[in-house]
Amino acid sequence: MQTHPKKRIDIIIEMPLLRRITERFDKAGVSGYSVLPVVAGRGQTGAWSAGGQVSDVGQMAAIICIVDAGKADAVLDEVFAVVKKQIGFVTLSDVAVVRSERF
Amino acid sequence: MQTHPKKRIDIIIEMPLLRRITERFDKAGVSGYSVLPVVAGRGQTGAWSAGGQVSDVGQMAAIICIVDAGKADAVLDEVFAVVKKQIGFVTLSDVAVVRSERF
Amino acid sequence: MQTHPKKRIDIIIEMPLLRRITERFDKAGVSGYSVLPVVAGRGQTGAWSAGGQVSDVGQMAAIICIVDAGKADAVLDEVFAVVKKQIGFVTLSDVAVVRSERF
Amino acid sequence: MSAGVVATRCGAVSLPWGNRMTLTDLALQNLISPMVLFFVVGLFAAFAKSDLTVPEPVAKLLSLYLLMSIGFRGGAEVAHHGITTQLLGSLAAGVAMSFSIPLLAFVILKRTSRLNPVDAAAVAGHYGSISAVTFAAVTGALNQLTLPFEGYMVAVAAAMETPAIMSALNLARPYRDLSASETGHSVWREVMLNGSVVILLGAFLVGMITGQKGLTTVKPFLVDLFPGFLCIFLLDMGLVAGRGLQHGRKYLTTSLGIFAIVMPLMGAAVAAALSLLIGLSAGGTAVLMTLAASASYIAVPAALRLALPEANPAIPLTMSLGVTFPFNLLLGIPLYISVANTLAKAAH
Amino acid sequence: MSAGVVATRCGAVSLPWGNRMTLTDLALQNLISPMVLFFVVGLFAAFAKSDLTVPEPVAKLLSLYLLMSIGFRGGAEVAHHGITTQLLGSLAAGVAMSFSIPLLAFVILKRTSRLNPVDAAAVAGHYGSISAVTFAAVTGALNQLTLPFEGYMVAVAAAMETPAIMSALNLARPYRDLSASETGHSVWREVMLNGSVVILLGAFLVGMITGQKGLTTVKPFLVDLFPGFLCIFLLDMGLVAGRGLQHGRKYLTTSLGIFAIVMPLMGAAVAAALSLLIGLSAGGTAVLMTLAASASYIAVPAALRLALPEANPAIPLTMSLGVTFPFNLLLGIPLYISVANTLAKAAH
Amino acid sequence: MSAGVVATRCGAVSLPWGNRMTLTDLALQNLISPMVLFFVVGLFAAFAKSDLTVPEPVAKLLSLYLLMSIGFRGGAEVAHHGITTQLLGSLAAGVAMSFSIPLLAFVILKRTSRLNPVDAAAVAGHYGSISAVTFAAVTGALNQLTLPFEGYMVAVAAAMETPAIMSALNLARPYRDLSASETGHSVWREVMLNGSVVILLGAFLVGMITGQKGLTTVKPFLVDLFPGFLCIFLLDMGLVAGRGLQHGRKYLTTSLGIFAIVMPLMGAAVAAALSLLIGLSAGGTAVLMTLAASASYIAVPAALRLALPEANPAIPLTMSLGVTFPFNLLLGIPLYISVANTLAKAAH
Ligand SMILES: Nc1ncnc2c1ncn2[C@@H]1O[C@H](COP(=O)(O)O)[C@@H](O)[C@H]1O
Ligand SMILES: Nc1ncnc2c1ncn2[C@@H]1O[C@H](COP(=O)(O)O)[C@@H](O)[C@H]1O
Ligand SMILES: Nc1ncnc2c1ncn2[C@@H]1O[C@H](COP(=O)(O)O)[C@@H](O)[C@H]1O
Ligand code: NA
Ligand code: NA
Ligand code: NA
Repeated sequence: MQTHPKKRIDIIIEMPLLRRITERFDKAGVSGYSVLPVVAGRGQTGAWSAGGQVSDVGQMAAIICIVDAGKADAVLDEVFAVVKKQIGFVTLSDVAVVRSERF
Repeated sequence: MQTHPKKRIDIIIEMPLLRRITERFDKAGVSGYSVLPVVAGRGQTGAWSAGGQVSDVGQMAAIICIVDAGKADAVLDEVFAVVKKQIGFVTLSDVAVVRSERF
Repeated sequence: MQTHPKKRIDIIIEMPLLRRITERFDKAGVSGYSVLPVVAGRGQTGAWSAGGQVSDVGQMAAIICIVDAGKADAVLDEVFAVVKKQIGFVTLSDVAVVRSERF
Repeated sequence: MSAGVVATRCGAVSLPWGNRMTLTDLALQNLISPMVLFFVVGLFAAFAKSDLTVPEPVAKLLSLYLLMSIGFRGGAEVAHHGITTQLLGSLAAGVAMSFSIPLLAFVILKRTSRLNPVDAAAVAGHYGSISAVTFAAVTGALNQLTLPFEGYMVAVAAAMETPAIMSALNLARPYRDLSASETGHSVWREVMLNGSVVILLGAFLVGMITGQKGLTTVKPFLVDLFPGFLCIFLLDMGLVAGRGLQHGRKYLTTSLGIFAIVMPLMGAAVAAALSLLIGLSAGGTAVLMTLAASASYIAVPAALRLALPEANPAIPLTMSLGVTFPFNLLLGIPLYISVANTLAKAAH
Repeated sequence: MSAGVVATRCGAVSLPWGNRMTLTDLALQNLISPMVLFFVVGLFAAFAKSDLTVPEPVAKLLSLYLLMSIGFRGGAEVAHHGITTQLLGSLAAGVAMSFSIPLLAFVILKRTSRLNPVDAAAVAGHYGSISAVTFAAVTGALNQLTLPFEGYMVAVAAAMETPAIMSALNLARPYRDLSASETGHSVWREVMLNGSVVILLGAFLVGMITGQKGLTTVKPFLVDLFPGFLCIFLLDMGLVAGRGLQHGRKYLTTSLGIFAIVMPLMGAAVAAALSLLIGLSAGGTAVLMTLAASASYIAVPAALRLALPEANPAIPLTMSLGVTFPFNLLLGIPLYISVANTLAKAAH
Repeated sequence: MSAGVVATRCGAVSLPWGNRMTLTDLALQNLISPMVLFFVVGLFAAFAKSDLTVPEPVAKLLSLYLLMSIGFRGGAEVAHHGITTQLLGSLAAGVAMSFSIPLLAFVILKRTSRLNPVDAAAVAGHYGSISAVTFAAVTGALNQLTLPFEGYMVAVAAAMETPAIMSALNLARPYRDLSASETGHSVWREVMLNGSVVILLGAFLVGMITGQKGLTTVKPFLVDLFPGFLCIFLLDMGLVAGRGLQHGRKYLTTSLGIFAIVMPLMGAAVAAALSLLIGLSAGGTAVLMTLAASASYIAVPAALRLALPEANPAIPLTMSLGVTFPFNLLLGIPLYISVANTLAKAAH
C-alpha cells in the first residue's frame, strides 16, 4: 500500500492546560489532534496518580497530532510557547500515512 | 540488548467500529493488538469530547498493533477496508522489539 | 526548532505489575515515565476487556518512557527482568525532543 | 407510578388539578422542577464554557440506572395488571408510529432541507425512535401532578426503539452504493442487542417476574433515588446538549432547526389520535405523545454508525440533542400533558 | 441482619418458613429474586454478544460499596453482641478451611486434571479463599427468608481471604524455579494490603467502633441501597462471567468443569461439619458453607499474579467466575440454606 | 439543617448538649464518627502502601454530589428564611476574609519560610479560599449534635471561593515576569466558571427557586444519602491526602508544616470575631470559623495553574490536603464548635 511520510507530535501536558494547547493547534492550522488520558507518571516534579483525584490539577494528558513535515516546525513553536512554562514535554517522530491529503 | 525491527500500526477509529476492526485483525493473522481510550479530539468533522457522553457514537479509540514488516501491508489492506468508510485514520511507524518470535 | 534524538520505550504490561516496573525505572535512573490506560486487547493468551472488571488482574497498562539513547540498553535490561516472566512486551523507537537536558 | 387506573375508564379518574390548572401554569410548574432547572444549569455552564463535566463512566451509570428503573417499574406494573387488549393495542400503535414517522419525516426533509437523501433518512430514523430520558421526564412530571398513566407504556417505549432504524435503512437504500455495505444480518443482531435495548427489556422482564415483591426489595434504590439521579442526568444532558449545539451549529440550518421543533409536534398529534382510538388515560396519552415527539440519541445513532456509515452522525445528533430534547423538556411535555388532559375529558 | 440470635441457642429460633418450604421451593424463590434475575440478564447479554457494559470505574465502585456495607454491618453487629467463644471458634474454623481446602483441591486436581502443578496450586488457592459477592448473595437470601445469622461471619469471611494464598504458594514451591522469584517479604505485604482486604477490615472496624449509632447515620446508604446495588453488581458479574466463559472456554476441560462444581460441594460439606461442632445457627451454618464453597476472583488472582507469575491467570478465573460463581448463586445457596436448616433442626 | 434559628437571637436556642459536653468529649465524639474513621482508614491504607483506590470518575461524582447537595439545601434554606441583613453581613464578612487572609498569610510566609514570593502568594491564595468537604464535615458534625446553623452559610462558602485567587495574583504580580503571562481576561473567566463554583451556585439557585417542595422530591438522594457518600468521599480524601503527603514530603519544611496548622487557627479567630459582630448563632459561628480555617484544594489550585504557572502546585496542595485538611477534620472542627458555643453563650 502506498504511504506518505508525516510527522507525529506527542505532547504530555498538565490537564488544566489542555484548552490552551488545543487553541494553539487551531492557530497553527493542524488538521486535527487526539487527546489520550494518562493515569500515572513520574518526572522531575515527582510522582503522581489520577486515582481518587477530585480535581485535574497535577494530572497529565497525552496529545497526539499528525502533521505534514512542512508544518511541524510551526506547530512546535506554537505548542512550545505553552509547554515551556508548564509541566510537560514534546516529542517528534516519523510516521507514514495512507491518505496524504488528510493532514 | 539485541533487538529486531517491526512495524507499529496506530489506528484512530470511531468506537462503534471497534469490533469490526478487531475482526479484521484476526483475519489478517496478527499476533495481537491493544486498544487505548481517547477522551477528546478534533478533525475535519469537528471537535468532540468523551466527557458526559452516554453513548459511544462520535467517540474515538486508539488501536496499537505491532506486526512483522512482512505482514504490515496485508494488515493495512484489511484495516483500510473498514476505516475508509468511517471517521478515523491509520499511521505506520518503525519500532524495535526484543523478542522477535512474539509478533 | 532545534531537536535532539532520544529513544522512546513503550511497554504493555499487566496492571498488577505496574509498581514493579516503575521501581525498575527508578533503579535504572530514568528521568520519568507516563502510564496510559489500555481498555481492551488480544494476544497469545487471548482477548480481554476492562469493561465491568472489578479487579486489575488480566488488564493491561501502557508505559511510555523517553530516555537518552545511551541509557536505553540499561533501562531495557531492568524492564525485561520483570516483563519476561509476565504477560506483556516492550518496543523501542526513535523520537526527537526539544529540550535535551530533561531526559 | 399509577395504581388502579388501567382497570377503570380513564375519565372516571378525578384529576387533582383538573379544571384549575391552565397550560401556562403547567408549563411554569414544569419549568421550576429541580430536574428541568438542573438541565438549565447544564446548558448555561456549556454556553459559558465552564469546565463542569460529569465523568463519562458516571453518565453511563446514570443512563443504565434510568433504564433499569424505568424497565423494572414498568414490568412490575404489568405483572400487577396483566396483559390486556389495550396493552397490545398500545404496542401496535407504538410500533406502527416507529415505522411510519420516519417516512413522514423523510418526505418533509426532502422538501424543506438540502440534506442529501442518506442524511435525511438518518435524521428521519432518529425521529421515529424514542428518547428514554424524555420518557423519564414525562413520567416524572406526571408523578408530580399525581396524574396516573398505564404502567406498560415502558414496554411501548422499548418496542418503539428499533423499528425506526429499519425504516431509515429502507429509505436510504435506493441512494446507497450497496456493494460497499456490510451484510444485513450482523447489523440486525447488533441493533437488536444494543445495550440500552437489552437492559430496558431485561429489567422489564425482571420486574414482570418478581412483581411487587421484587419492587419492594429494590425500592430505595430504583424508585426513591429516581428524581435525584434524574437531576444529575439532566445536568449532564444540559452540558452535552449545550456543547453539542456549539460544535454542531454549522449543521443546523434554519429549515433543520424548524424541523426539529415541528416534527415532534406532528408526532405528538399522531400519537394523540391513536391514543383516543385505543382509549388511553390522560396520563397514558401524554406519555404516548411524548414518545412519538421524542427523538433518539442513543440506540439509533449507534445502530446507524454501523448500518449507514455514509451518513454524518453529527447532523441528527445536533438536532435531536440540541433542539428537540430541550424543546420537549421545557415546553413540549407540559403541552402534551395539557392536550392529553383536554382530550381525555372531551372523550366523555 | 440478625438480632438476638447469637446469644440464644440457635434451635430455639423459630424459623418462619421452618417446615413448610422444600428445597425446590427454596431454589425457585432464590431464582426469582431480582438479584439472581439480573445476573441472568447479564449472562444472556454476554452470550448474545450484546455491547451492554457496566463501566469499569462503576464496577469498582460497586465492589467498594459492597465491601464497605458488608464490613460495616458486620462490625456493628459484633459491637452489639461482643466477642464470644463461638466467634473465636468460627474464626479458627474459617482460617483452618482456608489453609486446608487448597491441599484437598490440589490432590484432586493432580489426580483428575492435566494441569501442571503450578497451575493446579493456583486453582487450589482460589478455592480455599472466598468471594465477597457470593457472601453478599447468601446474606441477601437469608434476609429475604428472615432467617437470622451470626453478624460476625463477615469477620470470618475476611479471615478466610488470605491463608489460602499461603497454601497455594507452599503447594507450588517444589515445582518452581525459585531463583527467578521475587522475595517473599514484599509479596506478603502486597497480599495482606490488597485493597479489598483493607476496605473490608477497615469498614468492619469502623462499624465496631461506631456501633448502632454509626449504623443509623449511614443506614440509608449502606443498608437501604444494598439490594439495588447488588442488582447492578450481579448484572455486571453476569456480563463478566459470560464473557469470561467465552474467552476462557478453551481452558475448561471436562475434568476442570466438574471440579468447579464438586469442589464447592466438598467445601460446603466440611463447613457444615465444623458448624455443627461450633454450634452455629442455621443461618450461620449456611453462611459458613457458602464461604467454604465460594472461590475467590479478586484477592487471590491479584496476589498470585505477583507471587506466582508462572501460573496462567485465565484458568482459575474461568473456573471461579464462569462456573463456580453461577453455580453457587443459582443452585448452591438454596442448597446450603436447606442443608443448614435441616442440620440445625437435627441438632436438637 | 437548621430551623428557626436565624430569626431568633442565637443564645435563646437551647443547645441540647449545652453545659454538659466538654471540648474533649466533643473531640472524641467527632473522632468516632463513621466519616472521620473512614478518613483514618484511607490515611492508613495510603501509608501502608495498600493499592486501595477510589476510581477517579467516582471521586469526581462524589465531589459533584457533595456540591449539589450542599448547594441545593442551602438554597432551599434561604428560600425558607428570605434574604436578611445578617445574610448580607455574613456574605460581606466572607468576601472580606477571602480577600484579606491571603495578605496575612503572605506576610507570615515571607517571614517564616524560605518559599519564593510567587510560591508564597500561591499558598496564601489557598488559605484565603475554602474547602467544600471541610464545610460538609462541619455541617455533618453540627447535625449530629443537633446544633442548628444559618442555612445561607453555603452562599457564604461559595462567595469565599474566588476572591482569594485575586489576592494571590496581586501578591505575586511584583515578582513575576509579566511579559510571559496570559491576558488577565480569559483567566478570570476560567476562574469564575470553574466547574465546582458553577455547580455549587447552580444548585443553590435551583434550591432557592424550588424551595422546600423541590427539596422533598430529591430528599432521598441529596439529603438521606449524604452521610454515606461523605464516608466514601472521606475515605478517598484519606487515601489522596496520605499519598500526597508521601509524594510531597520533600516540600514540607518544619515552618510550612507549622504554618499549615497555625494559619487555620488564625483564620478561625478572625472569623469568630466577625461572627460576634454579625450576631451569628453558635452553629453559624462554627461554620464561618471552619470556612476561614479551611484551605482550598480544588478551585484555587486549578485557577493558579492557569493564572500563575510559575508556582509549584505541589507545595500548597501538600500543605492544604496533607496537613490542614486532616487537622481541621480531626481536631479543628470540634475546637471551632466548642469555641463558637462558648462565644454564643458569652454573648448573652
Ligand atoms: N522521560 C519521560 N518519559 C515519559 N514521560 C515523562 C518523562 N518525564 C516526565 N514524564 C511525564 O511528564 C510528567 C511531568 O514531568 P516533570 O515535568 O518532569 O515532572 C510526569 O509526571 C510524567 O507523567
Ligand atoms: N491530524 C490528526 N492528528 C491526530 N488525531 C487526529 C488528526 N486528525 C483527526 N484526528 C482524530 O480523528 C478524529 C476524527 O477525525 P476526522 O475524521 O478528521 O474528523 C478526530 O476527532 C481526532 O480525534
Ligand atoms: N502485536 C501486538 N500489538 C499490540 N499489542 C499487543 C500485541 N500482542 C499483545 N498485545 C497486548 O498485550 C497483551 C498480552 O499479550 P499476550 O501476552 O500475547 O497475551 C494483549 O492482550 C494485548 O493487549
Ligand atoms: Na419519536
Ligand atoms: Na472457598
Ligand atoms: Na480559608
